[in-house]
Amino acid sequence: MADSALNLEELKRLAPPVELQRAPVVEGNKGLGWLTDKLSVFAEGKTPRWWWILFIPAAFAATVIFPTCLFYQVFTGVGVWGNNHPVMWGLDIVNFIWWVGVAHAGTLISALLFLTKQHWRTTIGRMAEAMTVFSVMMAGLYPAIHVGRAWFDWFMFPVPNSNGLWPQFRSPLMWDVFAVNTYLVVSSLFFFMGMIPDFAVLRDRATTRIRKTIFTFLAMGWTGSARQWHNYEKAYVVLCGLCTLLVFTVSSIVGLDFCTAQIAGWHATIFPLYFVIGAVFCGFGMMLVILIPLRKWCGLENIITMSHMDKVAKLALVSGLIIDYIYLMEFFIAWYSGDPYERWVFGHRLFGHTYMVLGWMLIGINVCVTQLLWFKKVRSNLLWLFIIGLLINCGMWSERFVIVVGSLYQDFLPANWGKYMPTIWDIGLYIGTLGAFFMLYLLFVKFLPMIAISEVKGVMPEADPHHPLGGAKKGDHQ
Amino acid sequence: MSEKVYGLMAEFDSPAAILHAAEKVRDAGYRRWDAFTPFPIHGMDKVMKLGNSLVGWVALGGGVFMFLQIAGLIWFTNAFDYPIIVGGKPMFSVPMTFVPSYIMLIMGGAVGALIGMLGLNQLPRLHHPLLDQKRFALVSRDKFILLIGAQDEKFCATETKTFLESLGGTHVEIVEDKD
Amino acid sequence: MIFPKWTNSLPLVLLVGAALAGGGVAAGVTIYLTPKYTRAGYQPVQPVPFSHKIHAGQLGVDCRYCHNGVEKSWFSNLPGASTCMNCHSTVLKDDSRLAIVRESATNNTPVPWVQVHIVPDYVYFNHSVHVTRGISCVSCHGRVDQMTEVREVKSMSMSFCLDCHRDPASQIRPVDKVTNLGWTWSTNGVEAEHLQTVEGKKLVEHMRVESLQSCSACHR
Amino acid sequence: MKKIFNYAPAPTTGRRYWRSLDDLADTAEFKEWLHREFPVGASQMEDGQSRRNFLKIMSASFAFAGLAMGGAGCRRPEEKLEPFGQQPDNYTFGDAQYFATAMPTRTGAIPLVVKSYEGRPVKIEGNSLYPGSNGSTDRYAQASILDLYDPDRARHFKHDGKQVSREEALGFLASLSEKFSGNLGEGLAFLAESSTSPSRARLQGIIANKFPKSKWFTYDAIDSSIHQRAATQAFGQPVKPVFNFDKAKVVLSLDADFLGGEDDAHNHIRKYAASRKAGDGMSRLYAVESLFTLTGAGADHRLRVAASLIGEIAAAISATISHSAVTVPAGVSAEWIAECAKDLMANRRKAMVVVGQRQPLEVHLLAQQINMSLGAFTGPITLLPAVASAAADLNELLAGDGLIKTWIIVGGNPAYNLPANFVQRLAPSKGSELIRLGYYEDETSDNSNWSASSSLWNFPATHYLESWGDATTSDGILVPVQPLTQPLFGGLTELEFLARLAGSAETSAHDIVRTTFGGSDEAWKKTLFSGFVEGSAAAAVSLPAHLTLSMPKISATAPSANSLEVIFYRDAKVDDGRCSNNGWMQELPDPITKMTWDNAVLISRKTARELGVANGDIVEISLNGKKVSGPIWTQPGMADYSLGLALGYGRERAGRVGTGVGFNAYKIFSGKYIETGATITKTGATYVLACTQHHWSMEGRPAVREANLEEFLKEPDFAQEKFHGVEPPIVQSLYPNPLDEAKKTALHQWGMTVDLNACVGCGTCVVACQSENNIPIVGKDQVLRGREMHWMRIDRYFTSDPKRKNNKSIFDPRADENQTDENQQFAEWIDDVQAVNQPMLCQMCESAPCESVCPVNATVHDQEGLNVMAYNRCIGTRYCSNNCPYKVRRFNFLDYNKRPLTELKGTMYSTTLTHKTDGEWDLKRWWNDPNSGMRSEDEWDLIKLSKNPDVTVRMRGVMEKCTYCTQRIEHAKISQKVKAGGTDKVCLSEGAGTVPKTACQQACPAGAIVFGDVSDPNSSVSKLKLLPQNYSVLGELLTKPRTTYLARIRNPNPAMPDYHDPFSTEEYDHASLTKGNS
Repeated sequence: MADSALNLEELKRLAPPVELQRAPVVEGNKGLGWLTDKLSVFAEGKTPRWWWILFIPAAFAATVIFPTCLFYQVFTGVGVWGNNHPVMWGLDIVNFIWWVGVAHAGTLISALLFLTKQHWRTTIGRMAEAMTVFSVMMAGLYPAIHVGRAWFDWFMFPVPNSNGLWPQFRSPLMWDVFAVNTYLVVSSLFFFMGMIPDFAVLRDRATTRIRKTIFTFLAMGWTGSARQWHNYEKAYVVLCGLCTLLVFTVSSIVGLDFCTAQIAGWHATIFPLYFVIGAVFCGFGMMLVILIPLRKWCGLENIITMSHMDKVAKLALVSGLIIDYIYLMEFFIAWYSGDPYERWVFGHRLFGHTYMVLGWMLIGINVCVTQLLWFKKVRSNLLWLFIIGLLINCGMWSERFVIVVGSLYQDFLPANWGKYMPTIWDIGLYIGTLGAFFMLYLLFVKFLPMIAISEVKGVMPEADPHHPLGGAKKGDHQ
Repeated sequence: MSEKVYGLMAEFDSPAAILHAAEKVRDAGYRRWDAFTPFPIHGMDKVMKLGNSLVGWVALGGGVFMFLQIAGLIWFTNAFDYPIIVGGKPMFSVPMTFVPSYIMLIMGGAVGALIGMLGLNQLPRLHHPLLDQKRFALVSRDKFILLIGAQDEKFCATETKTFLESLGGTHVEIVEDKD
Repeated sequence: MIFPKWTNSLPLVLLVGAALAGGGVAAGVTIYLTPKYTRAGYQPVQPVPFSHKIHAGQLGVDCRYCHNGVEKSWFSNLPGASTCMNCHSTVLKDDSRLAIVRESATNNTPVPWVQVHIVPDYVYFNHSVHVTRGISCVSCHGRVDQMTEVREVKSMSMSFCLDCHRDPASQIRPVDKVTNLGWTWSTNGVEAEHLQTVEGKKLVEHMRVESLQSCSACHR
Repeated sequence: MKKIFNYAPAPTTGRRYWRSLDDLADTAEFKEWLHREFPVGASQMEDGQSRRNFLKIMSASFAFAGLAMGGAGCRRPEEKLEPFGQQPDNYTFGDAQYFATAMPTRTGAIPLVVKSYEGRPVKIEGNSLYPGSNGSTDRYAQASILDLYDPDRARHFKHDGKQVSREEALGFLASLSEKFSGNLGEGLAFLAESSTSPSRARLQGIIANKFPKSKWFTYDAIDSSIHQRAATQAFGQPVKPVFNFDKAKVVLSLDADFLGGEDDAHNHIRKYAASRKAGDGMSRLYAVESLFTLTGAGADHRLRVAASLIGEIAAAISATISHSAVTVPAGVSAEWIAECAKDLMANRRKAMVVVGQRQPLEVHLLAQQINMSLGAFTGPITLLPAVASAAADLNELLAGDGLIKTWIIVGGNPAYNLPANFVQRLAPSKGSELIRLGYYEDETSDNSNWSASSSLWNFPATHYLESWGDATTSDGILVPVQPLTQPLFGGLTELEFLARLAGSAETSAHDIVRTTFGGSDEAWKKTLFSGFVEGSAAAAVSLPAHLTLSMPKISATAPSANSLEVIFYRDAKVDDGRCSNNGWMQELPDPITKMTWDNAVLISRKTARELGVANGDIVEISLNGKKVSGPIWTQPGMADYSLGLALGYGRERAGRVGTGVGFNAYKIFSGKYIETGATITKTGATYVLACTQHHWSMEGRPAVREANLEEFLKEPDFAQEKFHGVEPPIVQSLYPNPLDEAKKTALHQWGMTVDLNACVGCGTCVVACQSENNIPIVGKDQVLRGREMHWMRIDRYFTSDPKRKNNKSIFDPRADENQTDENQQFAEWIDDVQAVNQPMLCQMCESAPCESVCPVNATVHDQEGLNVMAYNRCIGTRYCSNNCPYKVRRFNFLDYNKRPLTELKGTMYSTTLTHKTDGEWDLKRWWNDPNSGMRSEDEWDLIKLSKNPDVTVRMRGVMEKCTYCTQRIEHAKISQKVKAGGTDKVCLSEGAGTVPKTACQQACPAGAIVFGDVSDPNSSVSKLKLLPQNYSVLGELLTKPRTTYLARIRNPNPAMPDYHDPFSTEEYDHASLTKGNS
């Protein structure tokens, strides 16, 4: 935009007073062309060293540790893990819920905030969606392989067979099968559809034949015609709506796994909400962990602004406060119900000597550390935010541990009570999934448009035909 | 040559410019024309009189279909084909049916939306005459292009070109449809 | 241009192709990978060319003459060679085809018959409760009395069992007609079918046939 | 159209079971056995022989039902059906056969009926035809079938470790006999275990005649004959007492664990349970003991006193009864003694005192006197004539001149369990010989345990299920021991061995027994059929009015921290070590400690604190200069300054299962079971013990409900919900239960009651269940991880006075209840505890929480109310177990049926990916044959033989649980339907005796478990469920369990100083008060 300086003058006259202005999504009043170059440069440029430093260990975990732990477990038995009687579910399900949780913030950012027209989401939406897709992959893996006979997983799908047998739909696990698969499919579709116009950008910028071929193929012939945009926008709205439903549904269903069970500590109607909010909270933690370094290393400070970080932090705070309320309610209901089993379980979450460390970690992080986000100083300090993000992930992990293991290890009959300690194979598999997640994420960062180019352009002031920067003249209203 | 002409394209610099140009093209009575933009331009669908997109209906259809499909499947498998006493619970009931049916409604809707979008946009389409145009690549960057199709009744290579130039379009070019 | 024009029809072609291929695979699996196909028709070569057609069909030897444990045990036993020798010590006594049987009877070395009908080990099928309660051999084994060499005619899959357990009236017959493989309620096919339903229902009621579909009936 | 499938011929490398057994035992002995196994014309052999042979009829897959759960269907190997050449008469393949036999014990025998398939014994049950018996057994009998299939049992005749042929070995016996008949047995001695076999006594007589200079010693590490010796000494004639607890109103047990560790316990339990019917006339049990035993757990009053002081207690009781001066040991309540004695006296002729077999003879003699004055010998105690022991006193050996050069060791394992000073006398000088008949190649068959120059012969012994023999039960009835199978490895029976040594012409065990029994063939057949000789019971001995015995002097010193008392006791699992290699026994939780795979130094909390030791600390015990090290285990309710050491562990050569389990207490054992003067020192090392129940307290939860008799008589329905607070709200279910619909047409509805008042917690049911249902053992490491597989467990809770607990609030981190299970041992409440037992098995809930969470319909209900489990459908999500409030489901975390036995103790989990068996890669072996285990052939084949073909063997990754023995139910139903033929008489009825018994019910000596048709109002289970004390555990969860419990009634004496409500009730009330339950 050659005449942007001119328009800028005009803009300043027309603009509302400073205190009423929204923070710009992209700082520095850059033009569309600059934006395109800036946003594509990472996918097209030379691979920086930090990428390799992160990628090699992640790839090692994903390709060596992960399959080793996986095959050893599948060929030997679930017994290689620490699961036992009565704690039949251990790290396998803890990590499953944790990964599902991580996924949720991504969908929330990209879908719910779209519906509520939060323009700032455009710059981080794609990164959040990628986080969703990859973490749902990791999450979906756990239920499939945690079973005793993974090769019979197909029993859980309504496949006609010569036994005349069908799955049993009263089981929340069946609902899980549907929910997790749906989540994976829908979030992948959403992720992919959002990238179609950006594939077109990369196609048009491609300089080598191979890139050209690949991106032509991926862009599927996208031209950016008004008719395409018309249908595309509609589909996008529909998908956003559905994804928003998923945010509330998938974790609810995971919560149903627990609240339909009899076990004290699980059997609570608050669980669906609890899991949704917990998931979102955990996901915002993960967002902070991912955004802060990427923003710095990829030089995206103008695009992912401090205002973005501030908003993510605020959302984390809000969801954290809801979580705190739920903790309070849980303990209150346990006391108020008068049910001795409930009281036992909740008393032992904090005071039972076996797992009280995790119980206090949960309180310390999810309740106390979260309160730091009230302070603007904290929210504007990236190091603090990064650490809080990491801590939130640990806190939510311990919450899942406390819920799953903490309710199982001391249930109704004291004779059954036991203890659970994960083995190296449990932990190895977790490290493997973390590795796989980060490996996929780094590949995404390297090869795909990690910021939704056309979406960001769409929320630039220049994109509004009625805005001076968009070419509108004074008093030019349609 | 005329058989091979796909249309005429003109380049504009700002959303407002192409929006105004589009209005004029529409007013001039052209019917087979389109605007190519890096992002959706607010008001363009009104200008083009596109009405409501059918994608929503396709998505709804997909969702409802999946919902009924799964509810029916659950009834068939658990209550009709092999009813087994499980946990003292009924063979078929709303609580056990709703959740999977509902989640599959979302799946159906999402798949419907994507398929609807692709179908209505006639994608994937790997070969397109515009993609051969050097300057068309700028659409995905920061240019706005308006194209009047050769098959339009009012299309005339020279007149239309002038018309487009009169609208402020630069780089008015003929798009050829090559194999 | 990287993709020529014809590639525009590629998605459709691929879509249709995938649909056809998917349907083909599904159909193939349904037809060729189910026990109806993989099991039914199995006809191994036996060490002794024993013909059920001659013995059970033409000579009319009752099934239970040889398979004498069928009414007492879950297992329908194969007769010892000594049972064969009851007749074959006089009939065809020097026939070379019977050499193995004779050797078995004298040396007590077993005849290595190849098993034709087999259910998995976790299925506890019980012959006695079926044959003493009006389910004929023919229901599972087919017209063995017309087979020169025994082959498996039914799939013996779980849904095969369930078909009958859901509707025992379609198979049940008077208890004394169990080993009469060719028996029907009437010589007229249509009428026989009708009578099977009507009379079968009566028999099921009269005998309090449970015909369980619960897991514990077969899996322990 | 004819389709011929060209399946590959039977693979030459693949295994067919019988082939492999041949290969395995490609030895002369085995071949000989094969020859004897299948002689021409087997069916003409004498009655009872041919049918009991293994039948070479079918290949593996049919014999081992269900081993191939995973791979079945993918590949179809060609199966061969190999029928008989000669069709045997009266035999139907696939039909179980039952034979009566008996398992000899030290002082009697347990009459048994053994179920056998195709000549393969698979399950042991008690003989209910036997007079007075309820068809029960003890846990040792239930487990003994596994010994038969023990891959480590002695298989070969050996001389100095080298294999010799059977002929050579038998020839040696003959030469020995010849040699000693020359010198009248000079230098020849026998060392045998005690036996009640008349045939052996007869042979012993023949030997004594033939070799008059030979010596015959009897040795048992656990000596149960003291009751007979005491009675014989007291009455001056050979008599043995029979304790009829059913006829006693008041029983005082002085260190007598008659419900647990004493011989014949299963008979005691049966009789005791009969006297404990809730209501008037219920008997009362006082127990004075140092260890916490099952008897103490069942007692109404329990006094914990060091074992060495129990003589003084006996003296005090005796003095009270005879109104002489009473001295009570320090720290013992005089009132307790006085009231107890008063109660005994008030019930003359209905009261008795029982003294434990570990107590010295003086205490026994004293008890004879007390019993005499209580009139017990004309009441609950019967005296039967006994055979005076013909054995020499073992102490002669110590004083002997060491001239004995040839030792014949019949059974036993002296190198392991004979005190060291005796062993030295056995290990003879140069040129001596040891000839040993043993079931295992154990410590005794190890040359290194004997002097280097001696020559050691090993003869493999037979299992009693392979032997002809006989025995006399504790009631004095003669029972035959008949074999179920030919000896698997061609061993010798005891009788055969002795007969050959005696040079007797009659060497067949069958003939020897036949001669002993005499009588007509008709009578013999009847005896074999019924399993006992009718009318052979001896008449009770008539008594002198007074004992001529002078009051023995009792003197004892109280143990202290510097001079601890050591109690050597018979282990509830491995006995004296004879069951060491029996995996079921090793894994059976000890009834009181719930410990598996180990023994420990049992110690009281106070003593542990004073000595500064805690659970798992390895301590060195020094006693009379001898030392042994073992881990500490704090036992609630244990007497102070006592150390309890279980014998039978620390085996060095037991086999793959038993070697190296626990520590060997025999190292400091000198023949006396109670010794004072021990000290312990901490070694600093620690050790992990594997218990199946980590938490001791019931935490005030109403799982076990108890009341004193008075309260029960006042409020018979005390166990109902209204007295236990958590009354389920009356809710109308939103939907009808489809089971209610099914009930209208179903033939039966199965249910069960467990009478907690009868159950003593002996654990017989657990082993019976394991045997019936092919439950694998998992090993110590897996037990530590809480993965034991028992479908039925016995929950044992210690309850205590809540006032002694520091349990103010759950939010108080110092409260006892917030502590970890490791810290229970330091809590003071464990000093004086009551124990309650609760058998816990699948409750068969009508609204089963497990079912609705299974995604694949693997666990569902059948129309008869059974919660069934289809293993092959199970994918192993384990959700069902999580949702089971009773946690009765068991998951196959690893392939327990296929793991090598060597992995039982370690933390190594071999995987088929890397493991090799017999030099071949396991993945390849599995590919060739999905039934292959990761075990070497010799153990694999025998382990497969031990499985019950009626029950599927589960692979890894599937859930399993109690099925109410659905295989027995189905078998009964099918039999009834077959009988019904074309009629509608298909229902089972208790009246007609067609309702099956579950394995646990069948084995329970107390008759605590009753199973039956709850839809039949006349069935005993229906009647029991109408009793007021019937309740459901966790009934408030509305699971509607089909298994219900009859509350336990205690009968304490209100006059006693320690009279109080049952602690569990007090704990419950306390918990309700402090936590505001409404």
